[in-house]
This record gives sequence, C-alpha cells and structure tokens, in this order.
Amino acid sequence: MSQAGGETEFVVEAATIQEMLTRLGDAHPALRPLLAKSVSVVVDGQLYRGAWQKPLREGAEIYLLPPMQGG
Amino acid sequence: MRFEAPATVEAAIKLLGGEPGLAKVLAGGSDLIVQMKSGRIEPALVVDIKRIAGMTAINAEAGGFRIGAGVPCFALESHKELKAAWPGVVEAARLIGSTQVQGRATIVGNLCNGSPAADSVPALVAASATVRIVGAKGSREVAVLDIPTGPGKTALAKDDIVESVFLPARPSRSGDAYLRFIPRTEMDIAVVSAGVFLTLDAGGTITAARVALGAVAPTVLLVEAAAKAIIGSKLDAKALDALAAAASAACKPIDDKRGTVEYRTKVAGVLARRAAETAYARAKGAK
Amino acid sequence: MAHDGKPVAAGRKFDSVGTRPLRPDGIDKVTGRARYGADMNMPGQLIGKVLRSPHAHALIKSIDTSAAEKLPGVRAVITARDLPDLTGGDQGQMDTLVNTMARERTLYDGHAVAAVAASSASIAQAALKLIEVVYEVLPHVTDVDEAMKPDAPLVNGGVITNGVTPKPTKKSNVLIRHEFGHGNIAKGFADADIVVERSFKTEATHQGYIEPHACVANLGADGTGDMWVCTQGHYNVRAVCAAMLGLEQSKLRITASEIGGGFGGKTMLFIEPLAFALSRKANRPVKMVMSREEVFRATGPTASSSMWMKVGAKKDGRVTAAHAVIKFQGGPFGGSLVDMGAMACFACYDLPNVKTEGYDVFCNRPRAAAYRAPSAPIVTFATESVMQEIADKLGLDPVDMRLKNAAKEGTKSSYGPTYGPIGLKATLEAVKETPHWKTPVAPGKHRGRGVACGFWFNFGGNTSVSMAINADGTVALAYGNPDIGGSRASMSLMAAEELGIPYEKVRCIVADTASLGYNDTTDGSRVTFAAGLSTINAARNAIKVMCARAAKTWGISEDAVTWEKGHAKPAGANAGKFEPLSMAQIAATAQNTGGPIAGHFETFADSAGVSFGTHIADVEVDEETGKVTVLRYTVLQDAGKAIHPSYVEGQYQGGAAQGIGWALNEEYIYGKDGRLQNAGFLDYRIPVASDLPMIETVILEIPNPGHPYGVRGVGETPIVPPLGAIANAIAAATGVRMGDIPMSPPKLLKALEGRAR
Amino acid sequence: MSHVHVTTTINGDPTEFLCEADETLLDALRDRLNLTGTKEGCGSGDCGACSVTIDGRLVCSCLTLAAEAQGRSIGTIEGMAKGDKLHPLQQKFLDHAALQCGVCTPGFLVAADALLKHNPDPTETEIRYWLAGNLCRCTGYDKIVKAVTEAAADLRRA
Repeated sequence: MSQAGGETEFVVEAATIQEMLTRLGDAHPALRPLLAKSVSVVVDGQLYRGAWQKPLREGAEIYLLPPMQGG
Repeated sequence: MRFEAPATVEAAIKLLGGEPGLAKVLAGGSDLIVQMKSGRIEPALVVDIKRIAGMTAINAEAGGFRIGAGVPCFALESHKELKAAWPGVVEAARLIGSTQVQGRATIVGNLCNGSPAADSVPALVAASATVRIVGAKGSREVAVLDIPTGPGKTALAKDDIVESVFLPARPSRSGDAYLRFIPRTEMDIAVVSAGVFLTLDAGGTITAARVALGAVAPTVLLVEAAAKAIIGSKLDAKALDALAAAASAACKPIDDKRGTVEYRTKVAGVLARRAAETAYARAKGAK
Repeated sequence: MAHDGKPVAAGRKFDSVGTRPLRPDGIDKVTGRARYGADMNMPGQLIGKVLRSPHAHALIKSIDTSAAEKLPGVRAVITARDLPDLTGGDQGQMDTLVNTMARERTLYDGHAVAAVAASSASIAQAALKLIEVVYEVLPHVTDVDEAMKPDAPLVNGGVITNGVTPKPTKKSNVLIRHEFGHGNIAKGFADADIVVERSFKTEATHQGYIEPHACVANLGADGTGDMWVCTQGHYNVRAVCAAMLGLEQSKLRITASEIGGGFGGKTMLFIEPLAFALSRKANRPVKMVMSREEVFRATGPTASSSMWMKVGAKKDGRVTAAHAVIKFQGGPFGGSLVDMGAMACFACYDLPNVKTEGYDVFCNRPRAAAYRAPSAPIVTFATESVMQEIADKLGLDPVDMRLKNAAKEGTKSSYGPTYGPIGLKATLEAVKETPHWKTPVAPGKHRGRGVACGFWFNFGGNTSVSMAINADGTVALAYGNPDIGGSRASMSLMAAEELGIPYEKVRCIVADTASLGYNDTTDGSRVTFAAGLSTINAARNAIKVMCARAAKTWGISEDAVTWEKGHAKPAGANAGKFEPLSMAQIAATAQNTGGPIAGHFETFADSAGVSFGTHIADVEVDEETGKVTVLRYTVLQDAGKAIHPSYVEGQYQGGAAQGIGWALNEEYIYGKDGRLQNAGFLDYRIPVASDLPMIETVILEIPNPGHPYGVRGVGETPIVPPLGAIANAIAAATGVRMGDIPMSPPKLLKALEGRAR
Repeated sequence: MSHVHVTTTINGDPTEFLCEADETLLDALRDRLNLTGTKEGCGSGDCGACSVTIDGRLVCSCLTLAAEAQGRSIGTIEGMAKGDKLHPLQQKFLDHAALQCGVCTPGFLVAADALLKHNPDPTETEIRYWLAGNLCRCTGYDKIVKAVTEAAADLRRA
C-alpha cells in the first residue's frame, strides 16, 4: 500500500469491520480514499464485500483486498 | 433495391443487362445476403433464379451429371448416382457452412462468389467439371478452372448467368476426394484445401491425375507437377512424398487471420497426400 | 448477516432439494414464447443505431450530424454533447461515460461516436452514413508487452502508475501495480531441488453469448422512464443510466428480459444509456439491438496477457517457492482485473513462499468485462502448466503431486486469508475414483491425458427476496436476478423445501427494479447461494407468520405452534389438540387473522465460500496439421449442495466447453491497423457440437457452512482448469509444452516442428 | 421505398405481408409477423438461432430474403407443438435440462426436427455434425445430444 508509506501490516483496535476501517483511515489518512472506494475485507478466511457491522474477535486475521467482481 | 424472380433465363438476362446499377444473381444467397447485410455491397437489383424451370434439377447427361445452378448443396447428398460417381465433389459441397447453409448454398454460387477458399471449387476442378454460361449472346460451356480470376473476381460478364455445372462421366477405375483443413470440425472457411482425381490401370498404377489446391493462391490452383509426381506410381510412400512436396511448392498463399504462409504451404502437401490416398482407395473400388 | 446461524444439518434429508424437476420457464423456452431482449416492442417505437469509430485511436476533430438530422424518418441524433459530464470527478463513472460514447478521442476500433433514432432500421442505417466525422488518427497499441515499452504511444493520454515506489514522474500505459504473497521466495528458491521458469501469452476472448445486447427504452421529458433490457443486472442498469443521464433512480423502472447468455459480458452497459438519451431527445420509445459484429468490437472481451512464472520444488514434489509476474491489458481505462488474476494465480496450493505481481495496462482495445471467473483461467493456465512440468521432470503422478501441495482448511492462501473448509483435496482424491482416470487413454497415435485444478472466489452480495402466500396456499416468489441458467427452478426448489410443499406450488418471477428491493448483478456465481439463502429466510419469515395465524385460530400461544411439511401443528401435547392446518387453510382465512401473508428477506450475503475443481482431459494431436481433438473430458467440482443437479452438471459442462474453446481456438485477432479482424462467429471460433465429446461430471458436496443448505456457487469455477488441462494433455501427447493461448493449429504445428529439430 | 407483397404459408397458416426488397425472412418473421421465437444470434449464417424450414428444408432465415417466401411453406418453432402437446424433442429438451439460457433452443429444436425427419436413427456423431451449425454457449452440447438421441428413440417407437 504505497499510500501508507509502503506499510502493509497494521494493528488496529476495533469491534467491527466498520470501526476497523475508520481507525485505519484515522491512522493513515492517505488510505481513506482507497478505503472509502470499496475494498473487499477478509476476516478469518471469510470474504466480506459488505456486512461491515460484522463483529471482530480478538486477534482476528483480516485482509484488505481490492474490490472484486465475478462473471 | 429491387427484387425479381423471373420464370425464364431470357427474362433474367434481360433484367441483369438492363439494370444500370449493381445487379446480382441470387441462388442460395449464403454469400450474397451476408455481403448485403454487412454493407459491403448495395445492389440495385437482385434476381432470384430459383423460379426458372430446370434450375433446381440434377439430370444425367452423357454419362455424367448436370446440376442446376439453384440446386442446394444439401440435395447433392441424396442423389445416389451422383454421390457414387463423384463422392469428392459431394463431400466438398457438404462441407460448405452448416446443414442450414447447405439447405440454401449452391455449388455454382460457391464458384461465382470467387473466393479462393471456396470448398467445392478444387473438387470440381479436379473432376474436370465445366459450367454452362448463358448470356445475351447465347450459351457456352467453360471449364470451372477458368471462372475465377482473383479474390471476388470471375470471368463472367454482367448479364452472364451460370445455368448449370456439368460433371463428366467418370472413367472406370478412377476416384476423387476432397479435404480441407479448418481449426474446428465444422463451420470454418478452409485454411487450405486439396481436391484429387486419379485414374488407375488394371494393375493399380496411376495413369492420370488432377490435383487442385484451394486457399493457397488468389484462385484455385491446378498443380500439374503434383499430378506428375504420382502418375506412373501405385501411390507408394515415395510418390506421396513427391506429391506433397510438389503441392507445397506450388503454393503462393498469404498470411491472414486464418493461417500463415508457412502453415498453408506445409498443410497443402499433407492434404494433397491424404486426399490422394482416399481417391486411390476409391479408384480401387473402396466405398 | 449470512443466515440465521443454524448450522447446516449434517446428513440432512431433503425432499425437494437435489431432485430434478422441469424448470418453470421451460415450456416458454422450448416453444419460442419466452421474450428475450430483442423480442419486445413498445408502441410508437423508433430504432436506434450507433456510429462506431473505424480507428483504434484518433482525435475527433469534428462531427457534423446535420445531414442525418434532415433525413426523413430520423427523430434524434446524439453525440457526446448530449451526455454531459455529471460524474463529479468520479473516475469510474467517467470511464463508463467515455466508454459509452467517445468524447474528444476514440480509444478503440468500434468505440461509439454518435447514435441515431429513426422510424425504421433501414432509415437509421442510412442516417449513420450521413454523419460526417473528421478524425485525426493517433498512433495506437493493442499488445500488452508493446504497451509497456517506454516509447509506446500513450493510450488515453497515459497515466502515472500507482502502486510503485518511488512514484514515477513520467506517464505510461501502466495504471497500477499490485502485489500479493507471503514468506520469502528467495529462500524458497534456494531450498528447491528443481526450478521451472516459463513465459506465457494469452489472447483476449469473448463470452460469446448467443443473444446480442438489446433494449427498448422509453424516457419522458419529466425524467420518468422504463426499459426492457437483456442484462445480468437490471438494478445496475438503473443506477448507471440514472447517474449518467442525471435522473432519479426511482423514476426509472428497469425490467430484465429473458437473457440469452451473459457469462459476465452483460454486467456492463453499452447501448442502454444511449437508448434512454435518444428516447428523451425524440420523446419516443427507442429500441436498440446490437449486431454480432458490434458485440465483438464494442462490448467487453477479456484481458489479454503476458506472464512470467517461476516455481521451485523439492524432489518429492513439495513446492518451496512460487513467483509470478502478470501483465494484463483490459482496454483504454484499466480495469483488466489483473488484481484478481494475481490473487487467484496460486490459490489452489499451500505455499510457504509466494509472490505475485500484477500490472494493469492500457491498450487501444475495448474495455474488458468480466468473463466467468474473470482472470482465473488465464493465470491458472500458467500455474497448472508449470506444476505439471515439475511433476513430469520429477516423475511424479500428476494427481499425487497436486495433492501434496493442495490447499486445505487452515492453509494460508496465496492472496492472504486462511481457508476454512474447502474441497480441493476431495476433488483430487475423487479423480482417482473416476472411470476416466481408471481407464488408460484410448489407444491411438499422439494421444495424451492432462489434469488441472482451478479456484474461484465466489461472491454473495446485496439480495432482496419477497414471498407471498396466495389465497389458495400457493406461493408467489419474487427475486431480482435474471434467470440465466435455471435459477427459477433452484429458487422454487429451495422455497418448496423450506415450506415443505411440492415444487409445483411455487411460482417464481424475476421482479423489475420498482417491485423489489435492490439486488446485485447476476455475477460471481452468487444467485443460487445468495438469492437462495434469502429465499429460504423469506420462507422462514412466512412460516413465522403462518404459525402465528394458526396460533390465533386455535387460541394458543405462537411458540406453541410448529411447522412441518407445509402445515402448522401444535408443538406438543401440552399445546392442545388441533388438526394441523395446511397453507391453503391458513391462507383461506388470512383476512380474518390479520390480512395477507408474506415473508421477505433482505441481506448482504457474505460467506459465499471459495470453490475448487479438477478436470481431466484426453486429447489427440494430428502432428501433421497441429489440430487437437478432445477425446474425453471429466469435470469434478465441489458444489457444496447441488440444488438442481441437472443444472449444476450443465454449469460444469458449459464452463468446460468454454474453457476448451479458449484453450484451442478462440482469440481476438487485431491487424496492424488496430482493427479487429474477426468480429463474427465465422472467425471467432467457439466450439461447435462436433468439436466436443460428452463431458462427464462428478458433483462433490462439501457443505458451505455459510449457507443454510450448504450451497456454494458453481457457475464460474468450471472455466478455470480447461486451459491447463488441455495444455498438459497436449504435452503428454507430443512432448511439446505450449506457452501461447490459444493453442491453435498453426502455433502448435510450429512448436511440433521446433521439437523435431 | 417500394415494398414487396408476399403470400406464403407459415406453420400451416396462410399469411400475407409487405416487406422491403432486401429484408430477410428472419426480420419479416420477427418484426412484421411477431413470430419472435426465431432468434437472431449473428445475422451471417454462423449460429443457427434463426433456423426455419422452407418447404421442409432446413435453412437460416437470416440468409433468406423475405421475398423468396412467396408461395413457399415456412416452418418455425411456433409450429412445433401440436395444440397443448409438446413435440417429443421439446419434451426431451425439458426432461434433460438441455437448455440453460434458452436463446439457442428454438434453432436447435427446428434443426433437430429436420434431422430426425431425414435420419430417424442418428448416431451421436451424426447428431453432432448435423447440429454443428447451431451454436450453444451454455451447455457444452452434452445434454442437447442426449435429448435428441432420446427423442429419436421415442419417435421411432411412436
């Protein structure tokens, strides 16, 4: 993520996906347009294109991936 | 555009000759209508010849067969005698497009469209077929080989109508075959093709041969060197190799979306060899 | 929320699900009564047609439409001037606007330049010829490698590449660089006993749906309008048209016609905004139908690619490192979906060290659209080729080698996340049990067998379903996804299952945008999963209402009523003794118990669950012509739960057939002039019936915990493995490893000759 | 613009229409007679979606001028079922799920019907080659071939 100065891993305190994205944006304002634009969020192996109220467990594995589409 | 469907050849010739703009003959329409719809041609007049008596008949003549210009390719298959005598020609006609297209397309149309890749033309040339042309000045019989003059071009005058194609009596101990290469099993235009006709003596030695190639030059090629390569042989491996080499040597193809010069040249030899093997087997009496 | 949290009942016995009833729309479709895009006419309609650029890249100096406007019968002519920029700086919307109608420059052969609406098709056609466009032709580029060269013509003005550090200062055709992976590949390669490194190129293909795009638009001066359109996503048609034309979504009602195939190609819009714009200008309905040539030149084919891949392994076949550099062009705006390719590339395998880099590159070609598991077939061709080459060099069985590396539950995927329960190993193990695998390749010259695996993400998404219980106890079910391959049957089956009634009692319709809440497009293998999940939950909600009505009728408490096989029953002896009430009985008295009965459900369905498959292909190669014949083909795939097995098999077979076509003959051919050479089904060669064998199928059912019945999407994965499976079979037959797709006869013959030397 | 007057028979019904001289039979069927079961997939004879019969012979209606229909007998998908009874081919297509999107289906049915009239007992290879001019992008042809094979068997027993 070049917008975050090359950093690729972040640790954030958050209870939901929504909160996680907000906190991430607060910590790295340069990421905000990217986060707002639609990212796919993978929580513990499960892909979430929406459902941002999804509660996160302590130590959850989260990946932010580009927006995805199918045929 | 005007559409006419005259009942006589004379009326058709008059219509074609009298039209100042572009006038086209409609037989099967499988080339003509595609060209019209794509905007490549905009005829002022289309003359449907299928209502002319005799145009849709296959008749025995002088030991051979005269096929009307309006006979769809599909109908050739059900003519048992024709199929037995000239299986290569019938197979070629049955390779043009789909079953649906063969329900309309005619071998005369295939010839008059002037495509170097026309499927029926190498088979007709190998079979020494002729066409009867009727024009304002009367009718004449011309070798199929002499009709195409370049891609999309023919030796026909504006008010000429090809009335029929004639397949001569097939000599005994002779056979024909046609093969084409396409990437799929059906529905493609020939990338390269070969028609072979040959005659044997009682011992199985080839006494006469005609080898015609399609899609490797601006018009169909009759390759005498390829015929010479097998005349006098029993189509042994050496003769087949010589045939393939002569066929490849005669090619003057182009690179296009369907194939390369290199590919067409190589495969022309392969197909000539395979077609010759089939024709040889047929000449020996194989079904 | 995914579903109500109830786990999939292991070994649950289904009554309706898993049976093979006739599809509800079947009779209409075998009698010619079903109405597709071009089958609708509106009163007083005009015919719209589009003028398209003959140049791959050109400045539009001027457009003179005056002669066309004067032609009797012409009612409207539009150019980009009629589609003002309302995007507010949104780049995605801008790209769609520019793609819909060229503005100051044309960006590919076939790019729309102007459109007319006239009283007949022939007048509209004649009017197009009267429009005078003055072009200044610009240099163009259509090949991805050429486009990345420093001196390449800049497409669409070029761009400063994103995702590269330090940020470049000079514009190029590279929009963005993506990177995925984990571990340390340098260390992994150092640990390897064998390393295989190869380059690949693949040409663009087209979805090749048989029905060309078609729509009829009616838009009044007050901004109220309707459209009939063949699309995979009518809600998206509404959103895009409303934004582009400055309209309110509520004023546009979009009705999806029957759809004659899409495969991703009908997720994008092309003629629809033009039809609305023409209709508004002419104040008449406007019908537009694309020609097949337009479909090829000006809709959304796939990306074309250039790839490099390096994989290292130990002698026992365990992969130690994998690295790929993937370059996709997807037209003049980016959006080649190379990121999905980079993510899917090694997703089948459990790799300690992996890195994929993706470059999204501009070219003067049509803007790429999704095509069935977009990008995955391309990258999987490379991966499965290299994996097989390693197996061959090590003398390992192809299935065992893949099993040794196969991703499983707990594997950290090559794109990051850790997998839950997945079915790749199951498909590989099942391969060994197939009649196909147990039988050697039928004897013959130059024959060989290939195997390949494939992965796809699968998606869910926004979904609304509404179920009404009719007065006679039958069910009207409305969902919002065009039925592209039998989904009415699947929805009806799931509704019947949950309600406990016969399948025939459910009538399923695809609702228009004004009649049902929002639904995402029919894509990403999402419908049976997401609309199915919503149907089941809508049924559960209807059941709740019906139980409450029964409770009212009996004068007992609601929780004392249970639902069983289409009937409300007292939950136990304590609840009281009442004869069960059928749906018909409950519905008949509904007006006395509280009014009409319905159940609905709206959700953003996540938890779709990734999908895996393995294919086996036997081929024969004519070594004198380079022609490949597919002799035998088997598809194995995890469906989670097959709702209607016939249509699951159909997805497997159809996807495999498309993949075989891609592998062997399908390609976009551009001339030096940048024009598409084969814009028709004659020379864009999709497989015909005589090209294919029967396609055997094996449905595995490893339930998806994210769906009440365990469903996984099945539609896309089947197109992923064929390119690799066929390439591997060709290699087995001939010893030649093909790096170029399609593996068409001229290319294969050349490779065979190279081998001889 | 001068129009051509055509008198013809369609699915047994006497029919008259006016068409442009260069109009295809496909366009006349769809746009003038509202017989939209016949589909246009390519307009060039490459996909078979527009298959009809003319005097019993299978053709592409996109490669036929409407004016040529004068005095002929045209058969389309709309004429295939007899009353409320589906033709065995139609029934087998449903039974075997031999259609997904269904847009190629009318063309396949008309073409398969012509096949079984020509050859009541075709082999798998004969079915595949006869139907090679009908493109289907959804099914991979497997279920279509099975449906035609079974319909042929039913018709032979009938």
